[in-house]
Amino acid sequence: ETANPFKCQPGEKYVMNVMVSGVEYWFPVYEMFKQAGQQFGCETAYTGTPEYDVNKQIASFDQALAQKPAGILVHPMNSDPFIEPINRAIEQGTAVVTFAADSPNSKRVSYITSDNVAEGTYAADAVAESMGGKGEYAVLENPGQDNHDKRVAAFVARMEAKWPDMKLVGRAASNQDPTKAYQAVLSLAQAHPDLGAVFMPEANSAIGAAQAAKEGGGKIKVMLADVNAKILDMIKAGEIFGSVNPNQGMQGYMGFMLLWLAKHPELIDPMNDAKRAGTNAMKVPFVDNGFSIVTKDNADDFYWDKYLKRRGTKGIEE
Amino acid sequence: MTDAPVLQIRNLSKAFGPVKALSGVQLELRRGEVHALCGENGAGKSTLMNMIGGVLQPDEGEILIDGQPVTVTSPATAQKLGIALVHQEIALCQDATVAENICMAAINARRAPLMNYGEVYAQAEKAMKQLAPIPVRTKVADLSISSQQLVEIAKALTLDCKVLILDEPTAALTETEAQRLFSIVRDLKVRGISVIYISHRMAEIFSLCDRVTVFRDGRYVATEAIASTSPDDVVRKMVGREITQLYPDKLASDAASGRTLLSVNDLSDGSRFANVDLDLKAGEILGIGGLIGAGRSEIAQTICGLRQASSGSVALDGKPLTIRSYADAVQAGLVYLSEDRKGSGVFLDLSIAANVSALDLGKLTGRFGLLDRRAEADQAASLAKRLGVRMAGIDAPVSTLSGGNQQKVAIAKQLSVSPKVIIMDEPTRGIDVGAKVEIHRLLRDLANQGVGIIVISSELPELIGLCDRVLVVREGAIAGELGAGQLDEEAIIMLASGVQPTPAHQGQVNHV
Amino acid sequence: MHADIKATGPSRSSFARLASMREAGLIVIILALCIAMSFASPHFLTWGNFRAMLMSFSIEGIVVVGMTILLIVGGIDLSVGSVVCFSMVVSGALFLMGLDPWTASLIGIAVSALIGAVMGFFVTVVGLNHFITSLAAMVIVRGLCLVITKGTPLSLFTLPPEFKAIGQGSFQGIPYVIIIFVVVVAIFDFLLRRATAFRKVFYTGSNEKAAQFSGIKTNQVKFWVTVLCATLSGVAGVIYMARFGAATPTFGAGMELNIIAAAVIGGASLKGGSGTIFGAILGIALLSVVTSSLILLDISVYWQDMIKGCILLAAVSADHFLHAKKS
Amino acid sequence: MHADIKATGPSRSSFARLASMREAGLIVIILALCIAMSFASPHFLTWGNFRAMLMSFSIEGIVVVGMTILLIVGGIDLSVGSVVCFSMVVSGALFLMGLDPWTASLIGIAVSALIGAVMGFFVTVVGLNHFITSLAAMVIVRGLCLVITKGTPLSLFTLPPEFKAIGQGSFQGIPYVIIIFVVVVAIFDFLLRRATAFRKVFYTGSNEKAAQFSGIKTNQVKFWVTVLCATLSGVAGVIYMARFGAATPTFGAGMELNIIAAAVIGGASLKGGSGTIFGAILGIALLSVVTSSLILLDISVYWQDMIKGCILLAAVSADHFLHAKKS
Ligand SMILES: Nc1ncnc2c1ncn2[C@@H]1O[C@H](COP(=O)(O)OP(=O)(O)OP(=O)(O)O)[C@@H](O)[C@H]1O
Ligand SMILES: Nc1ncnc2c1ncn2[C@@H]1O[C@H](COP(=O)(O)OP(=O)(O)OP(=O)(O)O)[C@@H](O)[C@H]1O
Ligand SMILES: [Mg+2]
Ligand SMILES: [Mg+2]
Repeated sequence: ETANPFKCQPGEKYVMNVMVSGVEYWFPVYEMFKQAGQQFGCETAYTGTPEYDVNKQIASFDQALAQKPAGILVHPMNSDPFIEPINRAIEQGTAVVTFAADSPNSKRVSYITSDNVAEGTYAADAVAESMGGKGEYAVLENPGQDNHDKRVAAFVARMEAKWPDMKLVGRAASNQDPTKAYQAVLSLAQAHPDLGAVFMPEANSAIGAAQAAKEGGGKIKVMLADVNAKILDMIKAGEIFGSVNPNQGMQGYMGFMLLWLAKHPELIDPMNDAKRAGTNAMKVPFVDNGFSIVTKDNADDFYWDKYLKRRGTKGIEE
Repeated sequence: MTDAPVLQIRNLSKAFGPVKALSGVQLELRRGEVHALCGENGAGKSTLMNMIGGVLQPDEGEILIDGQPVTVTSPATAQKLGIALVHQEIALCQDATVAENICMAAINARRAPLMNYGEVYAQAEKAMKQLAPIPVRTKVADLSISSQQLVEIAKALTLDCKVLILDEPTAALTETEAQRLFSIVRDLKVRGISVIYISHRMAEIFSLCDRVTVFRDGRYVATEAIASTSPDDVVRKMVGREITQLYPDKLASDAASGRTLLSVNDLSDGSRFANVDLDLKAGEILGIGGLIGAGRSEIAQTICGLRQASSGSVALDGKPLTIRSYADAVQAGLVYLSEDRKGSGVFLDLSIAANVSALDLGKLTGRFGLLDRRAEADQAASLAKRLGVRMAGIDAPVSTLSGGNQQKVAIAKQLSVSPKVIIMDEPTRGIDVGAKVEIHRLLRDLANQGVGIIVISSELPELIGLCDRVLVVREGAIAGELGAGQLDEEAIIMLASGVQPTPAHQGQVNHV
Repeated sequence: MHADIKATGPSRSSFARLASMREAGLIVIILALCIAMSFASPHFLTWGNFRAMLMSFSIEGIVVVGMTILLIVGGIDLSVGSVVCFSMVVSGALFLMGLDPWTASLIGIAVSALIGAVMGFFVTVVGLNHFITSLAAMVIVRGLCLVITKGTPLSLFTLPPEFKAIGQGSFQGIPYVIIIFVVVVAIFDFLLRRATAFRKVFYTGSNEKAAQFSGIKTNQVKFWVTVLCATLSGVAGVIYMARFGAATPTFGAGMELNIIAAAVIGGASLKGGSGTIFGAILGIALLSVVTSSLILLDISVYWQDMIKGCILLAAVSADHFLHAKKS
Repeated sequence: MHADIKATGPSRSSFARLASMREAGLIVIILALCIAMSFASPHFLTWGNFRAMLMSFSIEGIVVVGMTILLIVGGIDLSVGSVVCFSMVVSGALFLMGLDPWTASLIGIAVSALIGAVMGFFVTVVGLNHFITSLAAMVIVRGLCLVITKGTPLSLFTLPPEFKAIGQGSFQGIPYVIIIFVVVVAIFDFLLRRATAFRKVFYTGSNEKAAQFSGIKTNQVKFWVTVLCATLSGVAGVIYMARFGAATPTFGAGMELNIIAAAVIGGASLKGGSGTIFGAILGIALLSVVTSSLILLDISVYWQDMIKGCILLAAVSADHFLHAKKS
């Protein structure tokens, strides 16, 4: 046993907790979370609530907590509501790391995410460059969802700062609904015949937006964040311009590592006051897991089912 | 009439939970006869009819049609067997036209995929015309309760039936319409159609029917030929005791000069009636008569603030009454009993106790605004006892009561408060002879204590027997007043219909 | 007063008939909005914009038809959004398994009808109410969508173009979607006013007991209307699939409120017995015009909801007054 | 038959009374679920798990109280989720502007009541129905939340601990939230059964016309019940704020369906006139136990919704049968 300290005790369990747990965004995260767990000989579990409801997510978090797991990798739907539950978890000895969304005022050990600002910024550059730095664009929003708002804000800010000839002509709320996105893009295209691009911070809207753009003659470039099979097909067919996709797998893998270390701080001894003060030596406040740019050329590598088949696992069901 | 009876009921029983509504009753209906069914409220008449009509299923016993045992599983089956039923409670589709309601069964049976509205209107028109000139293209919701009752009857007349069941069809009708109905019934009889006729009005039974069957407390008592019995005899069989005095004594003539309690001056509502003047003295029972649609209900409702007046004034006890809503009227001591029992009289889903206390909760409210449930129960129990409500208990929802008993609950609600003036619109609609006597006595007692009472009634004997004075309304105006000495059926009918009085009556009528 | 129930004599001019209709108020309000908009934005009064608005609500409009009939019978269906999605997902999955898209779609519609039948069973035989039955169905069917798709959208990129044409193609410049929508609305509006079978829907919703007394098998009526609503949802799902070329397991979530709102704005009552298809379609048109207008006017997203709600409230109040005036 | 209006004679034992209650069926079903769960998972019968379940529905439970009373009067309120959020957002924003949190909360509750009053106005004076009025309010109030917060959550990290204690603290191990919930439920359950003022709610909902003919100002009753429901939503919002230390503009979206479902499961009718607070609370407890159980049993997310819906349907059907048996 002493030969390899990177091994779990029997029954040592690490849990991932999310809201809207049925959607595929989380699956690649858990896939790598699980792989890391297996490599450490730990149990892992995928938990959460199928609803988009912070109250229910907290209930599922609390329930997971009641089973005294070693650590929880959580995507807090809203930051502050999770302060109290996370702190309670830390108090009872369960390590907590947040991913993709943070609860900065809580005592969570680390936060791992792709950089939403960088994503928005990159997307803006890509769109503007392809349009020669000149033209009209619009954004679809999902007001109130923090990481989405950040991407949109960064997109718009970058355009204003670096591409003065790109003109923002419309903002509409599509709220992750493809039919609303469809109507919004059709209406925007009517009001602004020269509309050249539209950006949205998530994939659901893009299906409707892309269809509307296509019906409008295909001169509107659709840019988004996140991917799914449909989006990838459309990217390959040239109906969608591109997508920025956070490196979810690394969120899961690194998330696990951060959790594991937080649970086993005795393994490290950094040059600081932790040892003497008796505090947790494992402190990495922020990790950037990076993001990918998905285009025609690499789209094939982002299909979830192909990925699963390649790996021969059962995804979240193990 | 040697062949098997058209309809025969044998040893039939039905219970609703612990309540035995019928135990082992029988009934025999011959071809072409009009057969009356009598019994107190809650005796089980409607329950039996509902079983014949396929609305309810019997627990025990047999129903035979033309000598063949049948099970009537649904109203549709009943129709196929040639049974048509006019329900005691009005059951019409309020959002549909009169015509569609009348022809609903035909529409249901219709094979053609599309409606033929022309035909529907023509047929409905034909059926309706026999009874009253109600336009068949109006929506049922826009009709008064009595008109709806007529539609209900017309609906049954369109059915091609051999047994027609009429469950208290005249309860909301005036003499004129009732007479028209009777002539239709006599017609049907001639054509060999058998009729079961349920009514609490002895006079009707004795002028229309051939035989009468009496039920008491859910049991069969007797069947007699009308020719060989008398109203008193039937009542005795129904009630189980003698009823000696049908109506209470009237106001002694010297007391009639009491102070004026309610005075209505030049009241109009801008549409249904105009320039109504009316005075009610303390201790007096004032009757209001008139034909269906004359506007009696509207006048009463406007006095109470249930409808908007366009001009005129109302004074209660000498003080002008400013009513913005009916609640103000209740506050001032003026209450109104609706003629539409189901629509606005009772809360069907709520308990009897809760119904009785609805009008004046303040009386039952103790400290901290809490309801004194013991007082509520006591009040309901004592009034129910007094009015002879047949029920499982005061906790039972009103919907489980028979029609007449529901009406008693509605009346109990009015009597539970101590108002200065009570206006009752068709108060004894559907109430049996015994209970009616009791209610009339209660009203007279109240009057003797100084309460002013207005009774709107379509039943002429009631107006004549109970009231000290009768106003007759015709087409939204008061056509005349009849004093105690002038009250008789002919006089009222003539004022109501506007037919010139014959010289014999001329002297008795004071035109207003 | 319902235009459909009220017989209109031949003597009345068609203009008078129009003015007396329950829907006249709504038409006036929508026209007023459109006129205001055409001053505010030069792009409003263009065929392109109208086409866009029509496209945006025409598939939902098919569901509105079913919902209105269900509301008339006194029911309600909260599961429409889930059933739309289910139809998409089932058809899509079958197509991906190798079935031809037409058969797959028919099966998708059939299973939607089946869900309607199951709901109808719980309502008529078990005796639950429509609200709670369809709420449970909403959750169950959404769950089924997740189970089938494993949470990921099915990409139906390989759908043959002649199938996609249903959702994306057009005939002489008029999109098929709009043609289908108009045909469905016209047929059901006509049937609801004129067909014997559909009159029973009104009677049952207006007074179930009275309908039973006339021999109408009200449980049958309620059953079939429940099936019809689910079937039309299934049809809408298939058309959505043809339009978007995808089947997303979260599609249609929350759609039910919009649909019920449209029917209620158009005069349907939650208590049953009243409502018209035409009115309900005007209802969804109103909602759609308001949404489009806000986008055209480039109102801030933060204010859009508030303004939309206020216009909705104002329109409904105005309609109420116009309607009350007449009767 | 309503247990609340029914007078129960002193002769009956309290056990018989319990068994005859409308709610007996639900209690049996919930107990059965709990017993099954305690065998299936060792974690179920722990105080930690119960605390989590109770906490998850106790604040919503306060809204359920208001909704139930509103359903009894024949109304409905789709805006509860928005109003809960509005109360949070207003109180939070005022606190951030420097007001003390108690005053800020009172103002938050007051503006919620005001929204109720506006809805009440549209229902009683203008004459719209509750459904469409509250639907518009839902959209408008959500919009107001977005406008006030500019779409970003307000971080109320600086709320003083004595205020946060409302949502996070506990007394002798029992969270205040649960205590408040129990007190509110007990008070309103008692009032609804015993207070004269609330009796009028039943009269109005059972037969509005008969209530008017009994001298009850039904419009007043409807107005105040609408205000009450919004006020309780406001109270819930403030407690949520204390619990979460944040005010998120999207909070409570979709909450209305869950709340209405709870009341309907507990015996309230959408047609008005019936319902009990106790039943509605059992309804929300049932929903919560089911959700929690699925999570505890580690059921695959794909299947959770489906199983949840099926249990819901089964429970409601079982309740229906148990109830029908008795009457
Ligand atoms: N649904 C029901 N549930 C319980 N009891 C009922 C129900 N329907 C009728 N009853 C009871 O059955 C008895 C018979 O009622 P029924 O309606 O047949 O009386 P009826 O003779 O028609 O009286 P009325 O002259 O008042 O119409 C009554 O005691 C009534 O309370
Ligand atoms: N809600 C309504 N809308 C339109 N017309 C109505 C309405 N209610 C009643 N009427 C009509 O008003 C007329 C008067 O009805 P009302 O009930 O006042 O008459 P009445 O003299 O009290 O007679 P009865 O009570 O015997 O029917 C009737 O012809 C009826 O058709
Ligand atoms: Mg009867
Ligand atoms: Mg009258």
